[in-house]
Amino acid sequence: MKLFEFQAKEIFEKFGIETPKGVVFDKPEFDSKLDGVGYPCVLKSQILRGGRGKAGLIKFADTPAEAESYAAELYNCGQGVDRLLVVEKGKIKSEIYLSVTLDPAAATALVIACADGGVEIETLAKDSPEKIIRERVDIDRGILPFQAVNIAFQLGLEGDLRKGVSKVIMQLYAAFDAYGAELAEINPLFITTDDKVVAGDGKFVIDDAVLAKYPEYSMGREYFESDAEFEAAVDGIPYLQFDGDISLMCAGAGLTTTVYDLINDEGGKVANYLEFGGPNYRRAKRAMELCLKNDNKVILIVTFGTIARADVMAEGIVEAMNELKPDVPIVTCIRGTNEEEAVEILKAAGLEPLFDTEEAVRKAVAIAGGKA
Amino acid sequence: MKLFEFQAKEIFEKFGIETPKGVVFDKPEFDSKLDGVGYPCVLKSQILRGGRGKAGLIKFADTPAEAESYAAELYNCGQGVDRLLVVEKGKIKSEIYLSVTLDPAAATALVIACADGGVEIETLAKDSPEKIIRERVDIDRGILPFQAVNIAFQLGLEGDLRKGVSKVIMQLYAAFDAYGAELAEINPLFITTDDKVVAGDGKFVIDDAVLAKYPEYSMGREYFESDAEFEAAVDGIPYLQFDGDISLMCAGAGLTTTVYDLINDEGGKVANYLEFGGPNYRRAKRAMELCLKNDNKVILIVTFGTIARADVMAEGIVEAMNELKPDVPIVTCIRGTNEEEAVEILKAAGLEPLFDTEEAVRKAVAIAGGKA
Amino acid sequence: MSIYIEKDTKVLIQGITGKEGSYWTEHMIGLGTQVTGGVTPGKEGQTVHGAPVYNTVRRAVAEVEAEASMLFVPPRFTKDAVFEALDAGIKKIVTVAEGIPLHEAIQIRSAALSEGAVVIGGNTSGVISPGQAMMGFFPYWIERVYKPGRIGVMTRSGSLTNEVTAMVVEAGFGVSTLIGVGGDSVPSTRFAEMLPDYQNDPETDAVVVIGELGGTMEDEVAEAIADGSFTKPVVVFMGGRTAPEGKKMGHAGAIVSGGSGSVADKTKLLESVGARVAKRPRLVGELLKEVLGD
Amino acid sequence: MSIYIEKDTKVLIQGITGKEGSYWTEHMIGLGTQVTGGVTPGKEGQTVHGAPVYNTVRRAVAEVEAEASMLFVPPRFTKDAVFEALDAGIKKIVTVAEGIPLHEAIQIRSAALSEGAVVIGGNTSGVISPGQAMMGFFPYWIERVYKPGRIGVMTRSGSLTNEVTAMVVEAGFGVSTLIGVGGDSVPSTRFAEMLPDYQNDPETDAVVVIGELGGTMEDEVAEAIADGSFTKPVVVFMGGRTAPEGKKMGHAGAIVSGGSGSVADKTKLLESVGARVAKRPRLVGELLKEVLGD
Repeated sequence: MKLFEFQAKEIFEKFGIETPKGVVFDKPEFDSKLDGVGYPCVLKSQILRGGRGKAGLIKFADTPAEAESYAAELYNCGQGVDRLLVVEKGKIKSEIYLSVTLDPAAATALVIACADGGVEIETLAKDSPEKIIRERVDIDRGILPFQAVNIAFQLGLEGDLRKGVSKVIMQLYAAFDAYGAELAEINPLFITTDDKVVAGDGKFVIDDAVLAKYPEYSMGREYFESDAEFEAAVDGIPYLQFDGDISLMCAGAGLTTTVYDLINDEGGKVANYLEFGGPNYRRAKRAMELCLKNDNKVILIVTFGTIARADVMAEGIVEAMNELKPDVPIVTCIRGTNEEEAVEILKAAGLEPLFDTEEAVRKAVAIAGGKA
Repeated sequence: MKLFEFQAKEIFEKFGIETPKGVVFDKPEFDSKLDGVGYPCVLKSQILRGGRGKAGLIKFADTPAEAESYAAELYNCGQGVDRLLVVEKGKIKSEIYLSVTLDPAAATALVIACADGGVEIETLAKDSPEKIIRERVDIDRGILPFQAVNIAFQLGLEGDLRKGVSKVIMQLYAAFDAYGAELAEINPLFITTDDKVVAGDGKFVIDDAVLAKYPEYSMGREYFESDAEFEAAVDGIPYLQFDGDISLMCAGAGLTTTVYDLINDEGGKVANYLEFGGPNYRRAKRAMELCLKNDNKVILIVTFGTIARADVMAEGIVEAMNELKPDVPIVTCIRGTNEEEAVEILKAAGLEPLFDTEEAVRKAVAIAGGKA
Repeated sequence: MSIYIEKDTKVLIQGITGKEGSYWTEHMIGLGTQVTGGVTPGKEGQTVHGAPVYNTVRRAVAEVEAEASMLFVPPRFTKDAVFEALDAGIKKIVTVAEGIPLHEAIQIRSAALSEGAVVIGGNTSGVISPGQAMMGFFPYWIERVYKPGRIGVMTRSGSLTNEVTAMVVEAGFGVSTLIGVGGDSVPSTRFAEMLPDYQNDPETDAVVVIGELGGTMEDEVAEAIADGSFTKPVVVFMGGRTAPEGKKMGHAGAIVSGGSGSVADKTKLLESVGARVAKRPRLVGELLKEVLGD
Repeated sequence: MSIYIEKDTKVLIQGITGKEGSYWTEHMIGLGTQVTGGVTPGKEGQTVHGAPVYNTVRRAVAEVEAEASMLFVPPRFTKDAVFEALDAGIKKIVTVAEGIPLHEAIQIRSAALSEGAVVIGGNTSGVISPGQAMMGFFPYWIERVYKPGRIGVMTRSGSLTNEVTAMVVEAGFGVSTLIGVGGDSVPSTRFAEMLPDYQNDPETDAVVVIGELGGTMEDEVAEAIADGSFTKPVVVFMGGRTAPEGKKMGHAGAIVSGGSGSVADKTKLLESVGARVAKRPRLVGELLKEVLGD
């Protein structure tokens, strides 16, 4: 689970990393006294998408009036800004990129740093890969001080700054380690004109597999871009929203992305992806319900299950159709364990079960395009 | 630093290990209401020596009157009992030995367990070494649950008891690890008649090298057997008290034990050992002061220093003699860096410096025996 | 022949008395797998489908032969179970659990690497040498997928594997050994690390890799081809060719990619070293015919 | 010749700009030691007695040759400094610090073992090959102790080493290499682990072991003699023969002993395999004369 900036910064503070003085407001609240933060200030929309700056979701205000005006503008920009973090605008000398993540190939933790902070790491990796510093950390042993010192020297730092940044590296690693995090990122890490080292922005991704240990980050609507995605997540059903008109109920991430590709190849567009395999193969009704929340023209069901039995899935689909009475056609391509029984069940319910994925895709695209 | 039983149990509780309900009294306080502990109870003298049971320093009381009487007896037994831990007397089915320590050869932590608890591990190791279970633990990785499960099965436990003891093993290891301890021992670990797993006694030794991290265990007189040992420890001077009449100011633990052996070989007896080498080689006056607290007949100084310069030590000794005016003779055998200068300094002060350890020992023994 | 597991491989089942463990033990034996024993703490003395149950892996290996261990253990106990097997000297371990905590997955892979063990998973159906033996849950009775033959298959997926393998079979081939390295973002063993075994297996003619967007596992396969350590034909299919940027589609993918992780870039790299990349599952069979001269 | 360090060994000094580091660097060079560089963070560009200083060990090994590193680093920074040296590929490390936290000492030894490095210390004066080179602080100018010769010396002590070695020299011998494994309860390298080097050194005729009560390091020497892996004469001296039970005399000793750890038991064991045990330091020289036929 990706945390909001203000939550990431709370964790940083807990581990001793300095962050700019700030105050959080929930829509529609705003008080230009800023709880003493002072002016000039920065209004930062607390949403989970990247690229907030470019999207105009971060505003600089010199006066209370300006701040009031920006706050209103952000709350009402239509991009789901329900919370603002307002921070003091420090005097910045330079910006550093710093993160800790995992290296699956090397089987280590990995500290990544770059003296050119403030831009996304993907951009850095593309434009100036030679500037990126990588330090592998044995995950049982943890980071050792000399590793942080090496990074700081490679960043070109000296004296107190070298010590300050080394310390932040150790602290960031400690936070990453303590939470079993997927990613702990400070970008930018500010070096202020008075040589303080301050986390200007923060990204913190907690591994979903350990999330239950942190009830303070319980799943809320605010973490999702749409109601359907939130509802699906609450039900434990992987779900992604797109803007096409073909709803997918597929089994397995690999098969789903493949069907997604095939639909695009045929000129179709996907409305949503929904995982109907794994532990969810008995939940056809709930899955179909979620698909029907979309403004779609067809539901395409493609599976090739092993444990997820084809006959059980087919029964579930028929039951769901009887209860939900969908007003869009349903195309099925259900294979795997007990597939013969599945075919009988679907046929008995009046469906025309297909057996070939490409054929099923073509049919769904044709229906969506009004050609079938 | 070896902690008192009640302190060890506080740590156990902190890590989730159950201990018998208890109350601590400081001499001369005692209240037979026992803060609700109830009767029958056990009065346990809080001293650091082993073998308290045999020494009569643990008493069982069935009534408040009995408890009052035992408390007075223990406070006044002349063995320095200044504190009592009074605990409920549980109904015990069996007793287990359990400890975590380090294995210097294997470079691991080591869990030791034995189904026959309640006796000292040294005795167990001698009498029934085949009953001792050893499980090595990678210190970076920490103990894994399967290791605790293996130990519990080897202890012959089943069902809930197996689970309960496995859990205590994990918890004891966690305490050992968190404190960087030298030893964490529960002996006996009670299995009660209602199948609870309870730490009946506790020993916890914190590595002196990390003691500064735990100000709650600051060095007090109570941790030492004599005033001189306490004073020396406060000054950072290794010191041991014996009951002979030759005080030793030696440099280095190895040389000191050697001189100790040579004195015994010659029929002499050591009053105290005091480390005059290493960081203390400039502290002759303080060292001599501590030696003079003993009822000794001679002070024997043997060194063979490298960094600890012989001339500096000699100067310190002469200065100390001038200031303290000891009323016992001093025998010196000071060698090493700048030994020639040292000889001159000692001679100028009227001493007869020796150069051979065995000769020096013989002289000191002769003086102590009234033969020189 | 086959790699990793064959009909004589002696397999232990950790978590054998559980519902899943017991069910799939029966099927593993049904295919011909030599299940010599099982482990469930507290259940020593029982038997499951003829296999004796022990309290610990140490106890099991003291009593029966076992060179491999199959784990039917929930994700949060997987690390412990893997280390227990490693501790007992077992070098082949398959774990099907989905959702092993990432930091623990790193610890598992790190330990496996340093002890020279090959841990397969998590989040996989396991490993199967059709017609011989399996560790995992494959409905091996579905002939049009699990047909014995001379094509090695490696995959990160479940259903997609069936989809693709069915095409391999439809094209007239069969499978020597199918290895599901698992869909988690930190698989314990990576595609390229299994290539030497396929290279040395005289009964594997070519390898099909079912990859995905993200990560660098397919790039590593390209490296092994490029440096000449793997010389048999390779056919690759990857889903996610048209995936929109920024959406986390498919599995978590690698968290840190060396390259861009896009299917387009991977395709370019793989084709540059001579591997064939199929745009659609059906084409996998066609390309196999081409490279093997039908 | 000699073991561990000789006149051509290239040595780095970690903590070279400190008071102790700088002082003993001068003396190390004075004896002939090849000090190729030093490390102190933030002091890169300086030189100390001619040795260039670098910010990190990685920087140093990139610029100068170094196969060994001498640490003048306080105990609580020792673990980090040792790992920094290991990380840079250095396999010989001497650390003099006294009071390294025990758990960190275990981590140091564990890492050294797994990386095939030999870390000497802590709480030692170091290693010296008299007349050639040293890593540590030995007043090598005291001729009656640090005389070159053909006797290897291993010790846990400081002053006692001088006492005993003086007797070796007085008896007409000299020292090939003296290794202070250190007086801490978890020495990074144990007596027996240095024996193969002494065995292979054509210029070492016999080894003197200066042991103590507690622990099992002397027992391990006995084992190496018993199993035939060490065949040169061994003379042992141990302090603490008459130490009273229950008092922690001498060094911390081993925390877990396999045997009783008493000098009497060790003596019995050592003599049973043919080692000679001297009751007093003076007798070490006499026994050497006996075993080497004078």
